[in-house]
Amino acid sequence: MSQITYREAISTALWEEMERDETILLVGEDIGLGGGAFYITKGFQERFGRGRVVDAPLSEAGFTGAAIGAALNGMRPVVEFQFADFVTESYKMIVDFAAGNHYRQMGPVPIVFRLPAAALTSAGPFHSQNPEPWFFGAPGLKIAAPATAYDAKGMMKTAIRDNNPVLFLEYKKLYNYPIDDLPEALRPDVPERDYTVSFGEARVLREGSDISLITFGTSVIDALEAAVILGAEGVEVEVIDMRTILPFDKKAILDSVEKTGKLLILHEARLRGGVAGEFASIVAEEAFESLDAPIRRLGGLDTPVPMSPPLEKAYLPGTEKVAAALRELAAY
Amino acid sequence: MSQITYREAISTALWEEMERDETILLVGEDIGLGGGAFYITKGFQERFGRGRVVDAPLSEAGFTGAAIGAALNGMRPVVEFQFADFVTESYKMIVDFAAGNHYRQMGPVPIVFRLPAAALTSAGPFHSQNPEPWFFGAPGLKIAAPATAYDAKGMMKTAIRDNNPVLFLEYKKLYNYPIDDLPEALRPDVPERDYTVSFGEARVLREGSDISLITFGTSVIDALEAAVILGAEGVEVEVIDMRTILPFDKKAILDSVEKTGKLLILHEARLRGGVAGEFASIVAEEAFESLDAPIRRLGGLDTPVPMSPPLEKAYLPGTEKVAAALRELAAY
Amino acid sequence: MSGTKAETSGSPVTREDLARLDYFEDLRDRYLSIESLDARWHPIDQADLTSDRDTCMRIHHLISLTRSVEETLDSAFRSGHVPGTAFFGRGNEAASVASAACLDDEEWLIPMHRNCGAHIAKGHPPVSIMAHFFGRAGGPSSGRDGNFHMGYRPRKITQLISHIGTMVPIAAGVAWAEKLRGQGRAALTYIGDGGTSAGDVHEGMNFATVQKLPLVIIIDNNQYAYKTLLKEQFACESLVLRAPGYGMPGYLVDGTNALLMHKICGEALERARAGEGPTLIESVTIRAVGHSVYDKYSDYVDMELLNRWNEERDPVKRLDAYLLAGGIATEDEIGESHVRARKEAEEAREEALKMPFPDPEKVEDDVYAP
Amino acid sequence: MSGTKAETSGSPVTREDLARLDYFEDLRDRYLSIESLDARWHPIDQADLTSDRDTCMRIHHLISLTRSVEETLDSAFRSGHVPGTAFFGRGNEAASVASAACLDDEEWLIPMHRNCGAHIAKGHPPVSIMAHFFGRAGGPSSGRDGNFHMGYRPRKITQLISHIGTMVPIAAGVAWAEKLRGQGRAALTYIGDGGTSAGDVHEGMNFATVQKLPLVIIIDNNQYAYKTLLKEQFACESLVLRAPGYGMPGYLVDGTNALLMHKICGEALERARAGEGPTLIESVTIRAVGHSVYDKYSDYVDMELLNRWNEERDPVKRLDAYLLAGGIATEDEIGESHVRARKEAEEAREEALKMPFPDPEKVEDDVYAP
Ligand SMILES: Cc1ncc(C[n+]2csc(CCOP(=O)(O)OP(=O)(O)O)c2C)c(N)n1
Ligand SMILES: Cc1ncc(C[n+]2csc(CCOP(=O)(O)OP(=O)(O)O)c2C)c(N)n1
Ligand SMILES: [Mg+2]
Ligand SMILES: [Mg+2]
Repeated sequence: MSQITYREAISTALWEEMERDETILLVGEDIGLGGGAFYITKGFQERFGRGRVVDAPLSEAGFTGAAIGAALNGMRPVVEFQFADFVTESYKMIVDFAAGNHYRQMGPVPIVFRLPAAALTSAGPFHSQNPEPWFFGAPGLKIAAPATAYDAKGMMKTAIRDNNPVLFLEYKKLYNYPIDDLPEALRPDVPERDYTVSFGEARVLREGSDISLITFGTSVIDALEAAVILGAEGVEVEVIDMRTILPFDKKAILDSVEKTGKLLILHEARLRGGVAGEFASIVAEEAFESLDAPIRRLGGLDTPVPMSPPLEKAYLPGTEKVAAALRELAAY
Repeated sequence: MSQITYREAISTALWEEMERDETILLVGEDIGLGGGAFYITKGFQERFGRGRVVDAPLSEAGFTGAAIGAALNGMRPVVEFQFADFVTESYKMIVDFAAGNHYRQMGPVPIVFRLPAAALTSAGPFHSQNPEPWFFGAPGLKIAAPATAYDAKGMMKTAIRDNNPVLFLEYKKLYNYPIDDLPEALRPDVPERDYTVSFGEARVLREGSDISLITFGTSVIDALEAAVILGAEGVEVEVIDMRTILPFDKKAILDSVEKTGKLLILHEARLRGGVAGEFASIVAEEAFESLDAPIRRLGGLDTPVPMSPPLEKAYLPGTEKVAAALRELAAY
Repeated sequence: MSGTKAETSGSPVTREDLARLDYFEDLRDRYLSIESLDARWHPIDQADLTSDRDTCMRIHHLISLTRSVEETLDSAFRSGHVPGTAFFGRGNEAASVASAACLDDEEWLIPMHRNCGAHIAKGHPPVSIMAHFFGRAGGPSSGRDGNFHMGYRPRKITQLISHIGTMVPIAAGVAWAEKLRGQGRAALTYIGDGGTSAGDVHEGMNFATVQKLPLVIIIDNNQYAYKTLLKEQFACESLVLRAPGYGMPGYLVDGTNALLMHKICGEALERARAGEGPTLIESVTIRAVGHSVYDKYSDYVDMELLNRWNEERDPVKRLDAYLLAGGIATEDEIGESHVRARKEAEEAREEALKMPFPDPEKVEDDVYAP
Repeated sequence: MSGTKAETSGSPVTREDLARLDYFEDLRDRYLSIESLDARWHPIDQADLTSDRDTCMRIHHLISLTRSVEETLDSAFRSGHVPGTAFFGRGNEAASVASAACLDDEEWLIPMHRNCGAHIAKGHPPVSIMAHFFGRAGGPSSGRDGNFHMGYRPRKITQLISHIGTMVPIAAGVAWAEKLRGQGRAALTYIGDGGTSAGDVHEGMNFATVQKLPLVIIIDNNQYAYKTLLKEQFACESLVLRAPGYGMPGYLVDGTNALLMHKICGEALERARAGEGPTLIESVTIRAVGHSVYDKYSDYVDMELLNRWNEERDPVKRLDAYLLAGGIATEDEIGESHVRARKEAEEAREEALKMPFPDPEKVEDDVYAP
């Protein structure tokens, strides 16, 4: 058992899996000699060779396609996008080719797309995006969104061993987040042994009976902070980390809403077209009678992610906005 | 005044606009000599020349980018995708470049992306998709989705004159739909004169007091048919055609729900990640107290669009499924 | 062979080889009298094309079968048995068959939307092809896809997606896996003249050459991309001129000449298997039919030129004539090969038409792999 | 001039020109002693580089200003004034400045992320550049974007998006509009050695050549794409070998030689304005700093080679020496040009730092154009 960073957790999972199974390949920009933009694969090429750890030319569609081709031919590639934003270059490869291949009876496509996602600090419109809305409607994909080092390691292993294409969201902000600064609920010990975390199982980070706060990714930090604030005000907020976005744990949402009767859904991505819309709709359809208040959603503003610090702060759904929304719900 | 097809309406609007404004350019595959896959631009190259009507190489990102560059430099290009499905090739060009340019203070990008969309008949997974979910979350875009020849002509003119990038969904199924087979509400006369249809204004196709049925695109036909069936059963369904998806007419939705208390949202696109989620969430948030029943949504199945006729039929949300959902709502 | 191994080997063109470059100057006007060029862009000596009877007859039968299968599909379409649309490769049967026939059973084929011949040469049974076009449960995608969106896993044939260009990177990836496995196997793919404009093709060719993958890429230059003419598609004199930009050898081949393609593609695959990396082959043919069964192609096709091609360069007729002239087969043997092909295609059609349509109850199955 | 107009003209390479192709064989090992080649890949005669004093001094000042602006930005970053990250073009100032300086005021520049020199040569005021990097309301995007995601409409400079490759098609479109307008104006863009692998670059170059657009494309080959080496990026001997694949002339230019770039790019723009279509210029330099201010580049950069480049090929030093040796300017005049540049950069920094940050109340404005 140990406390390691989110970045180390991902790196460790990749390393252990590559040791275990030689069909696992890595491809991406600058991942070989340089170890990748975030140093996740530092030292991998020396260990596993230039055949299995490929420094790709600057061509996301090309190397995504190559990874898919390798997957068709018996390999289990892990594709690193330097930033999640660039996954749009490979859209058709992922959605039309990889995701649909099994449905078309052409065999499984075991492949992991690593997507360093979401805002860091003033990274601007092209290095801050949350990619899940782009892929959420695509049948055949899975989307993992770990928020802790424990989940990151266990879910990476699950992703690699899964026989379907998995988008693996990695939160840049969490890579090197000082462990001691994390809320307690976000630093479960990370076993040194091999373990996996199942997809589709949400985790209750904090129990509460007044309001359900459904979230994932970077927003779990804001959610927990806001829940503490509301707790001090006498409102018990239940905070749930979805952990996987596809498949998602519908039951966890419905169960919690049944208990609390009030729902706030929170994510960093913009609301319009975001996955909160789906979660909210399901509740409006399947837990309608349990609802004691209008469903609330909170996300990024309806603008590109702006760069300058005051704008970026205004854009993001931070703790204060979460607390304000919770207060409104509590008062309803 | 005359009755023309949806295809003729689009063709006429393009022609008239090109006559009016010589900065309007067309670019796309096979649109010159060949007049395009659906013959929308037949004869245009002869009239307007090879400079303004460009038969592009098979390279969607390239010619979309070129169109954006031309728009930055004073032109108003209209880009034809041969099928809406291929717009994924140009994703970053549209979402990251064109949509954000004005926000970044780099000037307007007046450009229209023509997207022949949705199922025709056994066109299979790659020629049947509804692209609006891919773009719905992108700030800076507009999305038009005309369902009648009247709207198609008037909205194309609006799109061309708009200073923002507009995704213009054209429903292949409607291009040559026999006018006499269309429900009355879908064949308003098309004026020969110049006129425009404003974005963001829904249209009530049929009034009703029992259930609100919100829809757009090809689904308006199913909606109207189902409303007739339900009418015969004594249930008055209000059918609303959204007409534009971005901006969308929130007031029309809320007003109708306030009146009926029950809501079905219908579109051909798959539900998960579809725009119905957004509409439903808004109602659950802003018209919660008006709701007398759970919100219902209906859309395509959560699979790729299958080719073989029995599968495709099962996939699509046809009249029977709509009627069934309405009946359930009525009985609630 | 056009000469020594070195002459056609994988090293990129240099010096005097390239002095022949002006050959290409108005190549497009001269396709009808095309001269095939080797990796150093010397005319290929055709004296040594194979006259091995078994090889010749096998290729002959596969080409004839391809033509029959497509003709049968076309008539089935006209009878309403093909939902959606259909594309045909008439005109490129020789290039498709003779290239894919060079693959071993264990090697992968990554075909495009006109490579019916490649499917057939690689062993995709005509009945499976028909069932696919007919949308039947017994087709390789159980009716979930149609037309040439078709693969066949038992014979290591991938299915393409519609987005043209995507398959070159996919092919590179298939070859990457082969290289890692180290069993000396290569892969073969195709791309149209229109497809060469797609960015993915560039990315895929670049990936394949940088990684020195065992891959052969054939450009099916059939002079049309749907309704778009070559001059609207690229501005270079010939698409083989792209090869040096990736550091790979490029060949220009008369794609109506089956045995020539068999030789050139076979050599390229041998180099690939030996670890010498990819080869680009431009195969010049003509699309002898419309883009799809719905296409009114006389709108934009030079029909006179097309007729001349069909007269002078029909790949089936050319192979018939070659076998006869070379004394490799008699008129009877050739005729018999054709008859057998037509019968095989007809039987496949009948069998496929007996297959049931897929069960709509199962429409939601298999979205995820277990 | 290296010879007659014909010799450097727009027609694609042919015959004996290409016989020189083996020159490229191990070019990458020989970049330090690079020989610049014209469109027919003959060494460019450099005897006729301009010695017009005004031109020389203008370019000198712009190059020096570029260096000063970047150095000032770098120190501002270290002092915490630059939110996010910053990229610098140190090493390519000559190529950036001398190419963009060939544009007329009314012509468009489509720069990439290391073309600070091009911005400056095209008239983007240093204070605006600083304000942009500092995230201030007075910057050209009002703080909505930062780093080299920067354009400047008053001087017809586009802003790039991060997705590398996209700007070549955009540039083609800008040139398309110019062609339609028919006023004899051209456009200029850049792409990195890494960027050449992107499919968009292929699609953009193809579109530009098919449509014969007035566009000059400079490949900024600075030998690194972030941490990726050239041999992992492409397998051809030189990126100019891509030019014939599009039917456009390709030049190889020592990008540390300002006046040579000025001549070659100027001629290419003249051809473009005259309707002769695009030109591809590979400019070889070195990235003299890390990929970004955060990059630990000694991890993967050959520091010894880098030091030699900085000694022998620093573009600022080279121009100083050239002006001095040619008697075009005195040591004092050169020194004064540098001093003025540093002062201008310093003043810009001070002015920009006084500007306010954007108002968060306005964060939602301007998503749509009126
Ligand atoms: C990305 C993309 N854009 C457009 C199309 C529509 N389309 C299908 S086939 C075709 C022409 C292809 O031409 P070519 O590559 O020369 O192949 P050919 O059909 O001539 O064999 C086009 C434009 C497509 N399938 N994919
Ligand atoms: C599509 C895309 N993929 C990845 C990146 C991340 N990235 C930014 S710069 C860069 C290297 C670019 O190298 P090159 O084109 O040679 O330009 P240089 O930085 O050397 O000037 C990379 C990989 C990007 N911006 N866009
Ligand atoms: Mg073709
Ligand atoms: Mg570089």
